Amino acid sequence: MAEPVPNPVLRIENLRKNFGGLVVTDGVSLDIKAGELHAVIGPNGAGKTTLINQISGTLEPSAGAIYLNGEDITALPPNKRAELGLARSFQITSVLPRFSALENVALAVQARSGSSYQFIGRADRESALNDAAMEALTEVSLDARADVLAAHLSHGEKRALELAIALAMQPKLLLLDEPMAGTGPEESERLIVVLQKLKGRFAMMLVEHDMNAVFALADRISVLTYGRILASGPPAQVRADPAVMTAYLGEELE
Amino acid sequence: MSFTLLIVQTLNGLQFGVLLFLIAAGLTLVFGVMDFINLAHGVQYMLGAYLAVMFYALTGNFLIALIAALAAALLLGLLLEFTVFRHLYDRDHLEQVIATFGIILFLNQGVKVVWGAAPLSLPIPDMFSGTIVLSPGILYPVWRLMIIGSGLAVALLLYLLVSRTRVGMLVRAGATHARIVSALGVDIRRLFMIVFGFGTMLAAFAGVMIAPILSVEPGMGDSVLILAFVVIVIGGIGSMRGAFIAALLIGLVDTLGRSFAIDILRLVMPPSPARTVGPAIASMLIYVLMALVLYFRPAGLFPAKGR
Amino acid sequence: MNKLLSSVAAIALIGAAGAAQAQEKLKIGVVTTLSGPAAVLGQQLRNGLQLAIKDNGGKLGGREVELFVQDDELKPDVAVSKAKALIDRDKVDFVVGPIFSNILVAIMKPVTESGAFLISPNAGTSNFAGKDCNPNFFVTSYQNDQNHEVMGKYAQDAGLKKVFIMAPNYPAGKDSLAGFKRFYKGEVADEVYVPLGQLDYSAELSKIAASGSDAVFVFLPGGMGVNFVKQFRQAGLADKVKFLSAFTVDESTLPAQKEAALGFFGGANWAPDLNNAQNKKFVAAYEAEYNGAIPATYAFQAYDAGLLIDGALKATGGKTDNKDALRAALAKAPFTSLRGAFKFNTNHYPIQDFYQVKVVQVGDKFATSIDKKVFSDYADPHVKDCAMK
Amino acid sequence: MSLSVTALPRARNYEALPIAIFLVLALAPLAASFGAETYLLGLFTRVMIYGIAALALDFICGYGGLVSFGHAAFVGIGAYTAGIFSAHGITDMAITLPVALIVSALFAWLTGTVCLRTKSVYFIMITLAFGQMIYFVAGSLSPYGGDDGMTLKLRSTLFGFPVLQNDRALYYAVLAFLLVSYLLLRAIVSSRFGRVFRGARDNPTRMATIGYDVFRYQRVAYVIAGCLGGLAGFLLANATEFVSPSFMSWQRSGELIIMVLFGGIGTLHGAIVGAAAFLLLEDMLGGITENWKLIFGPMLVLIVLFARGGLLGLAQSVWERLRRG
Repeated sequence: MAEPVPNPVLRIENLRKNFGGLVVTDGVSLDIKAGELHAVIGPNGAGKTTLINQISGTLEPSAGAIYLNGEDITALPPNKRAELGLARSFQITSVLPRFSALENVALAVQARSGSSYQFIGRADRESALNDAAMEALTEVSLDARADVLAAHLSHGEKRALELAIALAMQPKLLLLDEPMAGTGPEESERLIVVLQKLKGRFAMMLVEHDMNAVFALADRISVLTYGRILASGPPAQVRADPAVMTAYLGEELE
Repeated sequence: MSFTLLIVQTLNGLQFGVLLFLIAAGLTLVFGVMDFINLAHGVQYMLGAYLAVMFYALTGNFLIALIAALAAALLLGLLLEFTVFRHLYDRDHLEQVIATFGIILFLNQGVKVVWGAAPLSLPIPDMFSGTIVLSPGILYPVWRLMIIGSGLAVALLLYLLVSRTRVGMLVRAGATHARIVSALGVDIRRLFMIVFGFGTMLAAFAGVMIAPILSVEPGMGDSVLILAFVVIVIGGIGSMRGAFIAALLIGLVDTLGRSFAIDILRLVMPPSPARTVGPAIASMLIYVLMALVLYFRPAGLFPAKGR
Repeated sequence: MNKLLSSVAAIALIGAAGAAQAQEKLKIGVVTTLSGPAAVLGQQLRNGLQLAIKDNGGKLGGREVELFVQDDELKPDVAVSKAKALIDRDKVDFVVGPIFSNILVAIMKPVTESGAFLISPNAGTSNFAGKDCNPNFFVTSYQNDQNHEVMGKYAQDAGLKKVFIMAPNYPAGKDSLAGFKRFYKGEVADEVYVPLGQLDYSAELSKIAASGSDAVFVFLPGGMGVNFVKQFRQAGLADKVKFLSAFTVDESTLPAQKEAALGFFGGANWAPDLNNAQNKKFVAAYEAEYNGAIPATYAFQAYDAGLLIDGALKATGGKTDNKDALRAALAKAPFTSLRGAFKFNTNHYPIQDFYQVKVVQVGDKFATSIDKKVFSDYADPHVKDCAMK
Repeated sequence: MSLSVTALPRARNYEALPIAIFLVLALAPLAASFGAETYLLGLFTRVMIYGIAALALDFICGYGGLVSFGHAAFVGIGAYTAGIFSAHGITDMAITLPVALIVSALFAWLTGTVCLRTKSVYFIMITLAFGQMIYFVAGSLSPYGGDDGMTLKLRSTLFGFPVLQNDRALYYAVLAFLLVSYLLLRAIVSSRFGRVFRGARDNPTRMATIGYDVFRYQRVAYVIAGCLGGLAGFLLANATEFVSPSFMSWQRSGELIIMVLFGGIGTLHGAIVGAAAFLLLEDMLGGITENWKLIFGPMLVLIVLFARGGLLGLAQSVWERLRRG
């Protein structure tokens, strides 16, 4: 296993989750440094989304602990974790379909700027919120589609929108759950460029099947099979790991 | 509050619970498999009772009336399914509620126009009309035992159908993963019709069985409908086992609550206020029970997985 | 449907008679319950009044009648709205109704404050007989407690030792049991209040059986009574425990209760077989008009309400504009009631005879039958609280 | 279960229609004075009162996805507060109205805390449960008429003046309350708070991961709706001068849902149209035949099957078809 990193943004200790008799997360420990992009790969059913759900707080772990910037967040609800700087995108696109792209992002800005218990005054006319939201949309090249309802965006645009929402939260850690899933090659290429641009600004955990993206972006890679970490390290080291070769990567890389 | 009285009341609660189960079973099936809130389910119960009264008047034979009523109720149910309900399956719950509420208004009034507003009745078949002696001086009507027996038999039959047959397998799968079932190439429309028809017959059967005890009148399905919803929500929507247990629970709590609430309150307050407060508390009990269950288990006692 | 037709027929009849005379029509509003399970009572009320008008050749007090029937849906606020419609839109001089006490309480203010007369052919609460008595309010039925008092008196006179009493948990139910106990001084095995609209009495029946009572007294109107009577019979109690009741076995519920109610007792101010020529004619006419249904007290009291209006208007020469004269005429009760002797007390509630009635079979139908007179010229006790003299 | 996304931007008639509705309501008494004034005033007062209750329900239901089957409970609580005070001779609405609102708010806060733990149908049923409980409580209040209900001796006063005694004054007071409720809810819906509340309906998980405690926002909205329900009840007690447990039966809660859907859910002014349509139809059809439910029932079915978006939706599609020729 990798060396413990001093002051990691995220530290997971011996995380365990079982549904009845089925163990989905089996003693996972993992660190993410500031500014690092840490990719988690593994075959379908390895427990990657379950892991992300536990980190973001939509799923309660059975045992183990999760620390964000040294603070134990294991028992916090998702909204508290978000307040502490944790943002995520979903594997199955999760935006607000009845809101415009701009409003989707503006809501994320609103969460971080002032009280939301304001009952009068039109939120959609608050320029401070809209400007910041527009900025995030521009970063993912969605500014031209700001006024389109999220439900009417293309699949790739929705993935970009998710990213913009996460950006607007000015996260300390961003969890990306298969951002390339279901997008065409061109859109994937564009998303890789966007992520490359963002790299270094905050820590990221990337769960992805698209190996081109993973090897183009990751600083470190952890391989997850059957809920356990099989190997962890820089891309070159993981690529060379014989256990990984046989278990998973081999066929796919050849 | 003697021991025999407790036994009699427990039997009464059981009988009420079994009746609720017959109605709730269809409701939870239709809801669980088709994701369809059918408020008109209570009307099927009422129609069963009215049809039985009508066929009994024509034939004078309870068994024939029962069978004919079930067949006619099934036909009417399928007619409704064909003309209205099937267009509602992919609508949201609110729209289903309103449309089926419209059906209730129509059929309640329709029944009044056809059969009159006055309550009607169905006699108990002669061979079951007596009472049996539970203990000296305490009699119990045979017909109520018949209801308990037939209800339990139906429950057993349902259990076998759901756990042992292919349709049952699809129903179970449908309750948890409706999309997957339709992806398997199953004719979902036919499955829905079977499930719906079956639910209708169960409700009608409950109506026929209770008609000799309760008056048959317009709107008789409304209060039962609400209770059936309470049952399936406590049990967990789509769960047959949940519906069965919740129905018995509600039946017992309601019956025992009604008969002993005042006596229990009398222990802590004077008889006169106890008589006033007692019935109110007794009526509230099942709702309190539901609120408690949902507070601790927001998806009912036996939540269907994947929902 | 036949009811709709008959009301159309009645209107047609009124129209035919109207051609002869050009006098303005007398407008009468009816507030009654025509939806829900209680509709059967409301229909009896409406039918009784319509029959009274028909028997008078479409006229009351010499004036043609235009009837406005409103369904109160047993919702007090709907009733208030419909009563206001009758007063204000239809400009009625009389409102006849309702069946239920809670509706009466709700419509009393809007109707009587407008100057119209409210004639109740059924509901007669104690407050309006006593401290809240109202000069524009007349009752052709009874004070609500009285039928229960009849049964209490009977139970006392018959020397019953132990009686189990039961009523729905609402004000009329409490009045009912209080009325029974006013005259019955023996042991009360238990006093039970059930929720209004309860259908299954299994719990209570077991209690009755266990209590070892000589008799039960129940007040369970409408469908409640149908269920209770059937279940009482099924539980095998009918042969052991005497069945006393009020508003529980009558001609509105007997078609469903049938044999199950045979021999059961009720308290009433009238029965279809009350022996006078006018009453016999009424019962026969009602049966002929409404599909062979036997009239219940609701119908006869509404018929009497029609006769009351007729008599009072004859006394005023058909005029309704002088309210004081009309009120004085109404208070004299200038008509021959189907029940025989009848007059108004100072609170405008009746002074009349009361009977114990018994369920009998008449051909293939069932009806109540006069068994024994219990009170003569009986007045309610609340009149002492009424300021009207 | 498709989202009716297309129904959103209808900016043009968004303004014209509410203005028209309130104009009609403001002028209705003038028309009524030509005949049957008290009756028509009374009927329209009832329309507006149920309009307030329906507005509140549309707010949580149409914008927040919280289908409450116990909303009549709040109407009952408001009505009973007015009634009980009146029975003790206190009629000044400077006291009674705030109390009615506070009691409604408390009830909403407490029950909301429990109800909002559940979702969809479970939410529908648990709100029903609380509605039924409060219904039975009202029926057992024998000093206040029990199941029969009781008559109010006097309508509410303001600082000792009988400001609502006149039917016309009551009418305009109710109209003012309706207007204020409507404007308030419109403001809330588009405010920061309203945006969060609406977002919570679309995707509660997403809202939580952005950093919103969805439950708390929903509970505040539930309290707002409860208060407005209480206001409607308070006014209903004054209008009918009567309170009764039947104000809070589950059938009434169902009727409120019908009103909301009837007019067009998620539009606010649709709720007012729905309340008017429902009550006027009830009145008119009831005048035609006692079997009016034979007509009304199928109408509901037809509205659902063929007029998505309620009467407003129907009107809009007819209008658009006409414009296109």
